[in-house]
Amino acid sequence: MSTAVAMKPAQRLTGFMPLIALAALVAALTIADPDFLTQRSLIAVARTAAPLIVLAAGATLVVLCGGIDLSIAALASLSTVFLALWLPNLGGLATPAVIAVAAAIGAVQGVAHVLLRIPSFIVTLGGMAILSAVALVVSGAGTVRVVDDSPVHWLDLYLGGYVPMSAATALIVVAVIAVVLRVTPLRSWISATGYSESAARLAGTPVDLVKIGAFCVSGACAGLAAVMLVSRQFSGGPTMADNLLLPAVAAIVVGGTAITGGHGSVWRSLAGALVVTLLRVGLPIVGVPSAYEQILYGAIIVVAVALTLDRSKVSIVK
Amino acid sequence: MNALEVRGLVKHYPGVTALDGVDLAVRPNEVLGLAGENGAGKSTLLKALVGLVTPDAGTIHVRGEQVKLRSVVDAANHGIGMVFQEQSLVPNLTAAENIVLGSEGPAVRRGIYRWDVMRRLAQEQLDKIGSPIDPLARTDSLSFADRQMVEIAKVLRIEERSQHPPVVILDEPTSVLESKEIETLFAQIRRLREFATVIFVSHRLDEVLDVCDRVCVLRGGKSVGEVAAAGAVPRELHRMMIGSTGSDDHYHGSAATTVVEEQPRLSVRGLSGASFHDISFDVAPGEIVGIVGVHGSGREDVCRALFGAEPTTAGEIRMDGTRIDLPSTRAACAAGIGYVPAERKTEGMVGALSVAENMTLAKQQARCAGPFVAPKKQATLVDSWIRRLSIRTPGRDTPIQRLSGGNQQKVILARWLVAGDIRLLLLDHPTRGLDVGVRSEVYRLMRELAATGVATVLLGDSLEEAVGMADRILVMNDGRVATEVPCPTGAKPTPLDLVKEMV
Amino acid sequence: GCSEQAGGGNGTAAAGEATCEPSKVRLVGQVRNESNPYEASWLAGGDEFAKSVGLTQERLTYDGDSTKQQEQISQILAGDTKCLVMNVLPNGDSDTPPIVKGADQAGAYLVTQWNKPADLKPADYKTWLSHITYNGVESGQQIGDALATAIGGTGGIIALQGVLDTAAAKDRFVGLQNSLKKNPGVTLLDQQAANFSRAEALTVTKTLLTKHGDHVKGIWAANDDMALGALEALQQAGKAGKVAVVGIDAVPDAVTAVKNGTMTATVSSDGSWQGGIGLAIGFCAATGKLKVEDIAAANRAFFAEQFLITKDNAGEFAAPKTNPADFECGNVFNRVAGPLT
Amino acid sequence: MTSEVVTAPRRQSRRGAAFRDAGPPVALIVIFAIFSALSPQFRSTDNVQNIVDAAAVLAVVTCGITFVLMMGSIDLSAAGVMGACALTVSLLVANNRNDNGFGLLGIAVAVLLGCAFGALSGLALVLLKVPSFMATLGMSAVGLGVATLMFAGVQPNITDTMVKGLAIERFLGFSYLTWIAAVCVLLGWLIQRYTRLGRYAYAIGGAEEVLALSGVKVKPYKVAVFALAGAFYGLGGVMVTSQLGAGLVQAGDGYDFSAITAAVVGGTLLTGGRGGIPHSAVGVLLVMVLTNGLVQVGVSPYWQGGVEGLIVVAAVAAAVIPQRRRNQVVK
Ligand SMILES: Nc1ncnc2c1ncn2[C@@H]1O[C@H](COP(=O)(O)OP(=O)(O)OP(=O)(O)O)[C@@H](O)[C@H]1O
Ligand SMILES: Nc1ncnc2c1ncn2[C@@H]1O[C@H](COP(=O)(O)OP(=O)(O)OP(=O)(O)O)[C@@H](O)[C@H]1O
Ligand SMILES: O[C@@H]1[C@H](O)[C@H](O)CO[C@H]1O
Ligand SMILES: [Mg+2]
Ligand SMILES: [Mg+2]
Repeated sequence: MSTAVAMKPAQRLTGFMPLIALAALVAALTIADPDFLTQRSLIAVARTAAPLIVLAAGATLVVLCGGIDLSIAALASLSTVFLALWLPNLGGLATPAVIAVAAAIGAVQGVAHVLLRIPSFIVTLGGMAILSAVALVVSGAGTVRVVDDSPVHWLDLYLGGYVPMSAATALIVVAVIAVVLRVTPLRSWISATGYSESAARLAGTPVDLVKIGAFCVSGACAGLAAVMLVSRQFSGGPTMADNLLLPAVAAIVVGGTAITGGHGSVWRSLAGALVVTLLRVGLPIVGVPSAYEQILYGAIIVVAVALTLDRSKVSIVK
Repeated sequence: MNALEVRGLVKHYPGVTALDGVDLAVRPNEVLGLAGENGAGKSTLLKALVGLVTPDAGTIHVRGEQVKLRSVVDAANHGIGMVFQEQSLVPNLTAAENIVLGSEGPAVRRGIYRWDVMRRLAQEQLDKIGSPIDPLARTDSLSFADRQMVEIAKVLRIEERSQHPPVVILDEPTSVLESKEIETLFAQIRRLREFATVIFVSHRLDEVLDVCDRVCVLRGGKSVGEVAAAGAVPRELHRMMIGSTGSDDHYHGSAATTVVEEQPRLSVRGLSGASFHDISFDVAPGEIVGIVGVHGSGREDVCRALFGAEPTTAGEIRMDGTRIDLPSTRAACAAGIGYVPAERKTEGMVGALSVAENMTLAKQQARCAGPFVAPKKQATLVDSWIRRLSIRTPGRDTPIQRLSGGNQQKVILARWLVAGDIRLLLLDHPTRGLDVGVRSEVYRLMRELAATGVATVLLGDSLEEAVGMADRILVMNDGRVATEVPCPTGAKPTPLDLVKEMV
Repeated sequence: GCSEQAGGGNGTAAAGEATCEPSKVRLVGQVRNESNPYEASWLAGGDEFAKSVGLTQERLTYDGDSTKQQEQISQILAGDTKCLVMNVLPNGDSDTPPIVKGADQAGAYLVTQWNKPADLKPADYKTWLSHITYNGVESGQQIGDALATAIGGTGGIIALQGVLDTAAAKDRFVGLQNSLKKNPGVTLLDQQAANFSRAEALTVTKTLLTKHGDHVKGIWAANDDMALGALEALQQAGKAGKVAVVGIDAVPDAVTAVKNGTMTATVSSDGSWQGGIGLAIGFCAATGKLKVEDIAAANRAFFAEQFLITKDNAGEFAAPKTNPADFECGNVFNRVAGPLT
Repeated sequence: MTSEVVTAPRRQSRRGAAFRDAGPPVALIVIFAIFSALSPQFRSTDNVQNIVDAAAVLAVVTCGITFVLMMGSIDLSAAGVMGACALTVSLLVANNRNDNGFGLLGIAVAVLLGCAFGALSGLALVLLKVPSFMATLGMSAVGLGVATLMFAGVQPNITDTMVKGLAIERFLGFSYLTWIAAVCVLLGWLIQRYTRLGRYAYAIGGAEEVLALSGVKVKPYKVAVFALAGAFYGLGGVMVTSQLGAGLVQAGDGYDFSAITAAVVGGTLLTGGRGGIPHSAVGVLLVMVLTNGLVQVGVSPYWQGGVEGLIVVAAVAAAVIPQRRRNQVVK
């Protein structure tokens, strides 16, 4: 929890590495194109990053427990369909309903993982396929338009004219998760599970519940990300969020959370999500040609992880 | 000429001086014992001898020649090899591969395995120690003792490498062995002595005196003396180790609780699982019941079943007369049961978490106000237990992996005590790897807990320990309780009595 | 308080009104990727137009990733939008509304192609100049009919569908169904999605060929990439030339195949024209040579001319190149085949 | 104290050892039997041949990924590496874009390029200590970028008859590509069983730290394993190019996750140290039987992916039943 007491300066620095990487990236993009560092541009980045931040924050919990959730993007896509279908009838209630359903779906995967003893990688890979199929069928394999988006419109507004509501919401989600972890025993339980599941279990930690809970929150976050996407897109679609999976995982790892579990935080994922978003939108905007953009993206992500990962916490890197 | 000699070896770690000018001479074909408290510097010294630790000052001489050892390979080329404290075999390889690992020689030609050659090479090593195991057996299919034989065979492979009689280092090889296996190991060591030099570390001083020719004692990173094993007694060694005389009453028998006949705290009837059958016994409040048996007798699994960590197929468990169900460790925890596993590093502690977090992991309520962690309450609680158990740690926020084994064990014991609601404690090898001093402290703690009415099930680290601590002993054999032996202070059975029932 | 729009920007001040210096116009072309021939030719067409007016096109690609497309658009719109012209291929129908809304608020000139929801109309917006697409129902039917003729009016066929949730895939399949009604002798043995992908079409076709054996007389593919994959499958099954294949898009390899007779028909979708024309319309509007209110209602959302390509006329389509005359402000609506229905 | 000590290593189920490798083959037989019962076309010789032919590329890619998984690492670079190698080979053998005609040499270069990509992933892992998950994901993006550069807007179609022939010509009823895959599986198995590289890969998955204590330098072996995997992906890219008759940037789309699925379904553990090429071969067949069978029995295209996902999860669940333990760690 607060290992800060004995922290050496070098260790403290690794905690800030994700932020340093972020700043370096903004600087590099600004040098490449001075127009990039405008207020409007940064506001746009914040708004753009919101769904990714929420997705990554939720999945971070699963990663901290030592697992991985590959279903988040498919679940978010399915949730956009549900939301679009339900908005006409449920109105404002559609949002909590979708988040609740997504949370339940996440929890079901968690239960399958825990009870069937199948690696989370496989459960959620299967889950991804199943959820995609359901989304395709439920939506009739097409976009579901939202004619009256007023119940989710608030997410598309700007607080004080500057702060995108979606970004503010994402920030609140991250803060809430972080604070809850900080002030309750959950943090200990989650890291114990991630670092050493058997030791955690033999200390009476409710390992199974903790894992199911993590999947549940991850699902809920996918649901919320879906709400953000619908508010931005005025529709739901069966593949709408599918492409956010790898960026979300990249965000978590770039933030410095150990993919093997235990070490990391949602704050790190927030920084990671911003780095990934900047790379996704920044590189093409400053004029990097498509092919080189991919090459740079790959290379920068690898270097960013090399910078942010706190190696003193993980002895063997797989 | 000495087989190995160390002069003025110094090793500093941030904040600790692990070695403070150690001198040591090892004569050819002797078995040299190394004794000292936890943290005295034994492992560090030995690691320096196999090139895993680079000393800050001092010199190492092999057969009279000063050498610099940069790596395990380097040391092996000089004929020095080590059996590590935690077993270091690759479980999914064959025994033969493990034996030749890193020095395959003719067994691998241009990257291609020649299994027949490998088998032969491995067999040669196994023959040296007369081990009958199949070199091509997968290592994880071997028994613990057999695996240790493989480790020794592996170390002996350096003989071919260096063309000199090997120096074999054994760091606490017995801490995880059963008495029967220890006998076999000692027979091997005596056999090794014919052609090799052995350095042997153990916290069981009687053992050290039994197998060694000479014992050197380390304290605070310095050599503080040596004794010839013949005729020496453990008390003498102990005194040298800690600088004063230890208590006569190692097991604190005088503090043993007199068990009054009343409703049993724990009552087990007909409990069966995958590796044990029809187990029935009672433990009264304040009673310490020891379970003894060889590896595979099923006692570990019984212990785990009582903690909800192993499924049962039949039988019932009652706590203070109430029948309880243990579908999970959480349920056991809530029922006031605590468990200290034998594998401290992998199952006992969460290395990267702090002392405080490890100590409060099981009983979160002890550091919380409502659902929230109360930092002040936690600090007070943890610090008070650090003081009560004299846990040596820089602070409560230090990651537990930086503590010595004994102190780690105290933290894990404290884990079950912080909430004060513990009714039954299951201790699986609670003193494994602890020095005599710390062990004695653990025994005292067990007595204190018993005095407050905590029932204890003890799987002792040795038969002596079980006999010394227990009020009653169950002997398990092949998954069943073979017999029950009363074990009151003053009328203890001899270990030999028990062994007869065990096999 | 909350607001609809981020502050500190240039807003809609000059939307649709100002006439920009030709040299100040910013041209943006956005497609999925540069790794498929059709979309690569689109960007090349855009480059050619840009060059003809002394500008360069900013090329954006989003890997068929809807979210990435939106992210890029919002970033572009967060920059200088005064004389911004965008020629966009929305990933799917659902991606068009937010792009339109963003461009409208920022006052950027926008031309979209292929995908939009039916009830969203450029005519309701000031700077969304036009939406261009090809009549998928028509092309699906045309190649269906060509296939029916090729197999002599009777026999079984299999259909390879595109990405199931795109308008292009659905419309084209509706066209096939219309064709089947017209040709009662033709039966649809099976239909599978191969996602507009050559590789997926290859495996799916192989499986369907073993499933239906010699009953398969023809293969209807919703685009040429899949048709080319099906051709490979036929070759590997030793059935090359025995089964008729049709597709849509007129990618060079397909046109060649039609010319050689290995493929029966395809339909022209002129990528390089699409890449140039969107920018041209926007450029003309931005520089004031084309007044938005002067654009005929029928031209605000139209089907572009397309041709069925068979062995007879394949030669004319063999080497597609852009014709600068197409992009002159007076000619930009020359290829209108009819209003969107 | 004279009698034999009855010893059983703690918490290690002997029962499990016998069962655990049997799960996937049994699942394969069961699923095959079910589809055969449901569809006569499915069990036709033609279709069985078709399944085996269709499995060729996946088998080669899975061979590569298996070595990486055996070490306990993961590799997501297949898609990018295959794309880059597909473009490379299509531009080196006779094609419509240039006058090259290097034939076999072109194939060799493509395989070497795959090897180089793999080595880069490995180097990022051992030198920069970037987890393989991320290092290979990054490498995949780089591969796709390189492929897109080579694509340059015009589809390279191959005219080299030898390369095209690999997918078309048959020997004993199976396409040459299938025979290539069979050779790869055999080769992979030999590497796993009889070479230091293969055994060390296995050992690294079992207990990496022990290798270091035994004086083995693991880093070069890790890099070599990734390079070996890359070579298999490179060959996979060549095979896809031969099948499609053209070099596609998307040549490797989806192979990364299908290969991992196949390996895991076959019984290779994601945590390393168990499984291997024979397991993976069974896994590949299982996956291919499933995809083919679902089409043959006429499951709606909408549902196919979902049903496949469900069956994969069920198969893995069934396979782990014999080894299930209360306190087992599953990540
Ligand atoms: N890598 C290290 N970093 C920091 N301190 C270390 C390290 N290794 C050992 N020490 C310290 O050096 C001292 C000697 O440790 P060492 O392991 O040699 O003791 P030991 O005699 O083997 O103890 P035990 O009986 O518990 O095995 C201890 O205080 C320990 O904390
Ligand atoms: N990173 C570290 N920083 C400080 N001390 C460390 C660190 N790692 C290990 N140590 C110290 O190293 C010592 C030796 O480690 P080793 O693995 O030999 O355990 P040990 O002391 O022999 O344990 P045991 O008491 O169980 O025998 C430990 O006592 C511990 O205090
Ligand atoms: O590239 C695709 C397909 O080829 C299809 O023609 C639909 O339009 C484009 O989006
Ligand atoms: Mg030690
Ligand atoms: Mg020790």
